[in-house]
Amino acid sequence: MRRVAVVGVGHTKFGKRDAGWRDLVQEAGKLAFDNVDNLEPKDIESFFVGAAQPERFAFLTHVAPLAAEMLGITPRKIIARTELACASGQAAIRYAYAAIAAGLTDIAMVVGVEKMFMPDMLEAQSNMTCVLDREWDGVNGLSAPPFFAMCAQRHMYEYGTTREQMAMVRVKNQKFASKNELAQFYGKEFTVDQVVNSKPVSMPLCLLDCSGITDGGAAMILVEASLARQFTDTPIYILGTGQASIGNLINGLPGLANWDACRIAAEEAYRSARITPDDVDIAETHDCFTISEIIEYEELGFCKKGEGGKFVEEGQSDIGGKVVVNTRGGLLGMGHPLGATALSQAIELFWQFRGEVPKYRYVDGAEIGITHNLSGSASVHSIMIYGRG
Amino acid sequence: MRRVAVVGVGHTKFGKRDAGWRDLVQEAGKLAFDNVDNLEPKDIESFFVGAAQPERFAFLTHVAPLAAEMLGITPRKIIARTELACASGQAAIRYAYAAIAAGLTDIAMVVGVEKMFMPDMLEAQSNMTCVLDREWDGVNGLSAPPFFAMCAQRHMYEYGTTREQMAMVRVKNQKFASKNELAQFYGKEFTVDQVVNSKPVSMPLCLLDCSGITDGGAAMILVEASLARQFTDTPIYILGTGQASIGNLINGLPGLANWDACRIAAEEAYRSARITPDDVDIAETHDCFTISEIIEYEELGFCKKGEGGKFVEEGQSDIGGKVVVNTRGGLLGMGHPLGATALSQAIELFWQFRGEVPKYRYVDGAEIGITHNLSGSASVHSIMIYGRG
Amino acid sequence: MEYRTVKIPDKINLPTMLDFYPLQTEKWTRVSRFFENLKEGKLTTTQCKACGKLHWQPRIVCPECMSDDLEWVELPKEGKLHAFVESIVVPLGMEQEMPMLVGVVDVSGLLISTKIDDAKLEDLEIGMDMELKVVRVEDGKQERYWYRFRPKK
Amino acid sequence: MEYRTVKIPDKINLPTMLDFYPLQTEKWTRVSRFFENLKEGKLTTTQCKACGKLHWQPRIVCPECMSDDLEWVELPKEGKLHAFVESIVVPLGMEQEMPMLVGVVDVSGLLISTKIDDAKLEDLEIGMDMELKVVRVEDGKQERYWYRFRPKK
Ligand SMILES: [Zn+2]
Ligand SMILES: [Zn+2]
Repeated sequence: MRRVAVVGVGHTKFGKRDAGWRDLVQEAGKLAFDNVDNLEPKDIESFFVGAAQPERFAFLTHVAPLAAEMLGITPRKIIARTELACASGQAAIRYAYAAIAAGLTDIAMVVGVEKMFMPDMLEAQSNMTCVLDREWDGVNGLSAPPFFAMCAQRHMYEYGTTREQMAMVRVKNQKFASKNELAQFYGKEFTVDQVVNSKPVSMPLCLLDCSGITDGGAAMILVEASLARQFTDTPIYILGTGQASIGNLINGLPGLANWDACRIAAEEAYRSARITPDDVDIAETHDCFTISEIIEYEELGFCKKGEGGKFVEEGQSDIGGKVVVNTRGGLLGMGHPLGATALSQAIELFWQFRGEVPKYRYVDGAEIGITHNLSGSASVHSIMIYGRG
Repeated sequence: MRRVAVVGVGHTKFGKRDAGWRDLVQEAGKLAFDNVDNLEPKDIESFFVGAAQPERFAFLTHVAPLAAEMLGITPRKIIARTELACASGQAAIRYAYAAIAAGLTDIAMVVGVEKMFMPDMLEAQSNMTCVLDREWDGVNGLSAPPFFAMCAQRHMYEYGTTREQMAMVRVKNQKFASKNELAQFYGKEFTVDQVVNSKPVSMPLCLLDCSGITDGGAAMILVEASLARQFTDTPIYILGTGQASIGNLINGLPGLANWDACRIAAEEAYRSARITPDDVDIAETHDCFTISEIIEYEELGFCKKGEGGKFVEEGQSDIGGKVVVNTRGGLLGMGHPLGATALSQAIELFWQFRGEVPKYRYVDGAEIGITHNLSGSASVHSIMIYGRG
Repeated sequence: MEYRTVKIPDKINLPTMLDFYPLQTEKWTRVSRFFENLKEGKLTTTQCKACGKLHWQPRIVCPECMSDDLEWVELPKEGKLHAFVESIVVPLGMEQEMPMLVGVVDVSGLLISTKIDDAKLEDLEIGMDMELKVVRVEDGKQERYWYRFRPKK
Repeated sequence: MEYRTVKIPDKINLPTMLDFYPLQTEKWTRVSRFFENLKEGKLTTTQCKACGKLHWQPRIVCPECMSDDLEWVELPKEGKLHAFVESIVVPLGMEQEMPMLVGVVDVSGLLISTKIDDAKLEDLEIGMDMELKVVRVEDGKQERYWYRFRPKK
């Protein structure tokens, strides 16, 4: 299996953007080409787009060639778009990784993008309801916030996690986001009290426990490792990957507070990268809601099952802790443009490993990082491991 | 690069089905498991779904885990859905191929499915309009039939192709479909006169020049080649692949009658399989419209540019000709459930190589077959090459 | 400037792509039996005759053993509340139902999601007894049926 | 049986996911200038100041050289018909326009797709002169503008 390197990245401002789907693609793509030496659009052999629902949010489909055209790219090896709801971007990275590792292509671009703001936000909420099984769960009013609220309720019930511990996740991630100009919620810090007293959305989850509706785009250039130095002096590398899926409808899940698929995906990712959870210096996990990050600490092996609340309370996921989690600000602080999120996470690791993040969030000496996405009813967990060397 | 084998397949009846999206998945998946020895759903490590627009046609997304759940599959290596409009299924096969070839997984299932009939068919037509760039081409009333009608007009104008030659494509493919019980248009044969005099849809294309709106599903089981004999005595193999994309909006295309991306994809596919067009015994090409198959003969290298009309007229694409094209009946005769079509094409080759098709369409001694899909404004061409040995 | 005016619709029929309730007739689903039974007040599902697996949602193929020899069985009209939430996140067409109580009810070991009727948030607790309720869904063109649960009286 | 009735909407506003015409204001697109110019009767697009490439559709980044230093230029109001078709395939909201003439017009070497007004199929031939026409699109809530072509008088 050939090694795969990331040699350049581009990341748009996330938020409510006065821009359309194709504007976000152009912005992200240009930034990526500007970020790398000796590479033009015509050199891109393969092109992978991660996008969750352009069909509904933007009334566009066949979006991989649309995005390629916007960037002057004429792929002659592989082109496709991947969808895995909230993990669509990671599915695209994994496709590029597999194709390069196999020897099917040498030079690929991955673009992740989502335009989620619509003139009628009720329409956007309908779209988010079909992220669960629309016919048997969504029909009952279940979209992500009420679903994850029930996960929180069960985690509190089964493990004694507290409301305040959940709020601490937002406080930590917002601290990072507050100084990140690319973040949707740039320039704001929140206290535990502010989170707990924010507008109830799906109790116990309040507005500040939830990631936002967000517009954004991001792009990465991946190459076969031996070519990497042609494009940058400081590539980073994909070390391993894991993914698992159990069920989809609530009845098919292992549990609301036990995300077995996350544990299985993590074990496979660690195995394939030949590391253990203790080797992870920095993690970008899918904090779509505050409770998500707490359960993820547990299933990713950073702490014991049931002790995720204590983990954040003790500062183990903050700078100086056991593993620093979500230094870009997480989905909570950055916003969550579905197709772009996994790329944004990988880009944070790229910048961290290259020392290109501001000091306030720099994890000095970090060698190994993990990115994690869940999707749907937390039925699927997708993990990639990146390394500096 | 590891070799990849196909060891089992399942194919639902195509047509206007009294069944929903998830029914089609269950039917196709069961048939595939029934088709292979020693394999249960729990053995499937990786799961790839090809689906073009479940978001709009069926108000469902995150469909890969939905389909996995329907089939009792709990992937622990890779799961994702791919979209490439009319070529969505081939993108899924290619993802599985890349992942197995790379060594990321050993045993994968690919499911392709589309439910296209809706209570209000105007809604379905709106969906087909965003297969082109909805904001700059679709808005002008351009969906596939008028777009390909203009391709036909230009091909007639530039190369002298005749109306009758186009009709001959349907006559040939319908001859095959008429006896194929899985076909949407089973039990009917058409003459050139009937095609030319059928209802005008987008002149010069009449109703019988167009593939239908179709419901259908198909499934394939792919494994690393050294494992193949555990599951069947007669696996077939993926020999190569090619894909190219040029433009998307009409202004970005090389031409309406010249599909350069098809030629580039074919060259890459032949190169990777170490064959020439002359080695191809049987071809499943994307005859979404009669004109498409004529242009494809040319760009795939079966005849000279501009001589596609003559090629069908001389019987070179029929049994006994230079290369037998679309023995299952093509998209024209089988119908075209977007996500399932590429799998249906591959399944025809699987059955041909194993001698499992009825005599009327059997290509005796065929060793090498090609499947081809176009998508969108014929901007993208996707090709895979399969072999008996 | 003078322009020709092109009119596009301001209102349209609720499109299928924004209609949450499943299509229920034989023409659109192979589990139409579920909806026919629901109309009779019965919550039913499929069970595999080959391996005994009880399914939720109803299937046409058993995900456990790939058999298609399934039978329809009626579920109890009662269950226990497994989780619940009051949600103000409301998609297009459910605006009138705000705030909405949503939960998961354990019926014979199946975890069935549901809207919760005839209750306030403070009435609910994990483990409480719930009972089935069938509602008729009307959109001005067709009648469909769906299930909900409410606290057991 | 008695059922509680749940009403869902029979009619809704035309949703964005079924509205073919682009969102045109600054809030929704970075090429809103195109639509402002169109309202003035001008068909415009972007041209790259770095490499000279003339774009269609208008861009914010040049696909040829990745420069974002672009300028707006007006295209001629005339072009030559490159291809055309009469179509009866009509998506939701275009029913009144059946049968519809659609074509591609070569304007300064750009191949621009368009509906064709003020003509019958038999009036059209490849290579004929066409001229720009601007239409106002009304949906009862907002006014938008779009272009069409017609045979040159
Ligand atoms: Zn069974
Ligand atoms: Zn330029």
